[in-house]
Amino acid sequence: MHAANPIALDVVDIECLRGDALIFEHLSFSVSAGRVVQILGANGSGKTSLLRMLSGLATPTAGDILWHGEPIRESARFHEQLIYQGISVGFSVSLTVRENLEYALAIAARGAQASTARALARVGLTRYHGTLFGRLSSGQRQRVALARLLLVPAQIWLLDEPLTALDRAGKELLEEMLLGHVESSGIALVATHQPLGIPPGYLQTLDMDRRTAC
Amino acid sequence: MLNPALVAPRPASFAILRREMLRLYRRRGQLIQPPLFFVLVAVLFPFAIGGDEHLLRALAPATVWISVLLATTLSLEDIFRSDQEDGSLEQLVLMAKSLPGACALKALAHWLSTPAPLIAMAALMSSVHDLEADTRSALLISLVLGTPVFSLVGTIGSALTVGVRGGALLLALLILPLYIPVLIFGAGAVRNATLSTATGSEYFFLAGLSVLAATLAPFATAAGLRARLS
Amino acid sequence: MIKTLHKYASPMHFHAVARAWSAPLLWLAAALFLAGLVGGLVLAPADYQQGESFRIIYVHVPSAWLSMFAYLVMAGAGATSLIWRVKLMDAIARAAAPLGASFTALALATGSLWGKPMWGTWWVWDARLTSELLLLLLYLGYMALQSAIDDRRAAARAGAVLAVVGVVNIPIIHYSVEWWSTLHQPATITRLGAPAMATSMLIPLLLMALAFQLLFFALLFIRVRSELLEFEQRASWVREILRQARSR
Amino acid sequence: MSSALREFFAMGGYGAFVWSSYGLTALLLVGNLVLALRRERRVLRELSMRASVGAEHDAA
Repeated sequence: MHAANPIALDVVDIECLRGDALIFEHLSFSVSAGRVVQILGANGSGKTSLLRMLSGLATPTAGDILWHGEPIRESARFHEQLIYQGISVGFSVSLTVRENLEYALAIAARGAQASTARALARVGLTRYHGTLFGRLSSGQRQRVALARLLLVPAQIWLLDEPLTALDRAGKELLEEMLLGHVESSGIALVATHQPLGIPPGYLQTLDMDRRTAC
Repeated sequence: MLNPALVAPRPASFAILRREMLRLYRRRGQLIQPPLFFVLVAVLFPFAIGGDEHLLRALAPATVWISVLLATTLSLEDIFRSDQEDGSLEQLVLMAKSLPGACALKALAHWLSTPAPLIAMAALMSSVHDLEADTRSALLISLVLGTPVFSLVGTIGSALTVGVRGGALLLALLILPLYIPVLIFGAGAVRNATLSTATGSEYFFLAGLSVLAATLAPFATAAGLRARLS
Repeated sequence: MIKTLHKYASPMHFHAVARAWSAPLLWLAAALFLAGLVGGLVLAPADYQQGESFRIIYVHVPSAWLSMFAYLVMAGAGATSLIWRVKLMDAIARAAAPLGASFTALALATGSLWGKPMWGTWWVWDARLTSELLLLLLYLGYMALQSAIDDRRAAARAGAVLAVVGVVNIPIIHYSVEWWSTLHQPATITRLGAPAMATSMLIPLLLMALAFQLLFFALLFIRVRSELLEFEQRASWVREILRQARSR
Repeated sequence: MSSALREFFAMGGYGAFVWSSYGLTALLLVGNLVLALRRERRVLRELSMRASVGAEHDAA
């Protein structure tokens, strides 16, 4: 077990309501730097809601989420270190792959000068740089999302079902990227049912069902 | 009085505008729809009012302004709808350095995609109908000064109703009362021009409303987006 | 100061205050209504110009005032909830909207009833009435937005943005309608203005205004109570209230 | 006495307008009160039903 780094992300007793339906309550866990958290749970158990709360898009109806002790709502540092990838990966269908990636890089404006060509090469989509995003298969779309992870520097990755349409090579690529990310003391929270090939030392699991039951 | 938050770092704001223009270019076939809709609505009025040339000429300012207002209102829903569907709205809210700045650029892109072609069409139509020179110039000046409010306030409504079922009708209910001052001063300016009484005061009001909308609306749009996505 | 403010802003505490105060407020408002009605309908002399129809002023002016006051409450509560995320304010804003809408409708109806003898028609594009009509549209827009969004908290936040945008626009709408109505309104139509008031006419107006205001707060308290129960339905204090309600 | 009363209701010929204004006001204010109180009762009933269902669910 690696030396326990200081707690980076601390989720304290949060509750999630959708309308009047309780999704989960009294959910607490903490993540130290250099960890991948695999979020398991049945459909509707709140995996996506949890990730949206961690991203700051949604606010928990109770409890708090702290980044290095500071509530994420007030922490600009947290948001500058974050990438959130929802189930719909967030690229415009009427723009080409390269235009989408250049746009994502530009609006984040995190000073990275990485080249989209190299990122596309790494995810094996070089030939598709000029293709409209709308014409890609869902597997290729998730690969473009992986290219964004390579391009936009971020210490925190929030990935919602990033593997669903990826083939075996794609899955291995993501696992390789995740390993590289946590080895440079990054944090990743990944909602997926598929087993992640991450060495146990770096892997932490959070089962949404077991938590709400107790 | 340049609002710092609005001047997002140059590359980001340029990238947002570039993206909107690219998307506009990619569906340039649809660019003709607002002007066509405008002509269609404008053509309806004579059928309703009757062929009396004098009456139609007197009502020309109202016809043009109401047609522009309706055509703009109908196009507002598209500002955020496709972004919300493909998830890029979430990326914009999370990643944009200055969300109000991005919303201001979204409103600018909408103005270029709908009101601008409408003003061109209005100019064309008013020359076809050979309105007097000063009426035509009053019409174009008032449209240019007033329609930014349509886009800016419309973007707030579009943000508040993104992803809502029956959003277009709700959007119209939310923003039409806010469009009425522009309609009053816009059509008023043209009407005064036809009666050749002193215009000018209306232009100042229209310009004032546009400047107020330009500085405040983006912040309301940003808050609206965060509220809708929460 | 913030600490005490926070204590009062807690939903549980406000619910208790609202429950305690609504009945006395209602009784006080009823008493003031009685005094105002006697003063306004019986004691006050008829207006030399408008005759007895001026007595409609005693319901029109207070409801017109409350139609504006309720929107200010909505926008103030909305802005507070947007800036400091105070849950109570969401409940107050949502509770104030239907009240504001009904007072606006009342102001419109009594205004048109008051104007009918003078104008000969039920509706004239008088600046004040037109502004009230647009204010009613703002309320209806707010309430439509609330019902279109399922999640109560997200609806309240979106409504807060709309209320703040609305309150910025109200003076603009009012001024442009004034400018517009002076253009086309022939001088003959006397504007809907309150006539010069003798004190015996003025006192009932103040009594009625106070009665309306207290009634507004009482109604607001009652509505806020049910909003708070819905917002905080999982909280222990709500379960306690439900338990008491069930045992009664 | 009755002529004074009749005169009072006539309101100098404006009786229709004055009394309909006041009637409308009374209707609206009392209506608001009744609706508000009835809504509170409905909310209490709904929530306690939902809470008791919740209670059985937790107990089961």
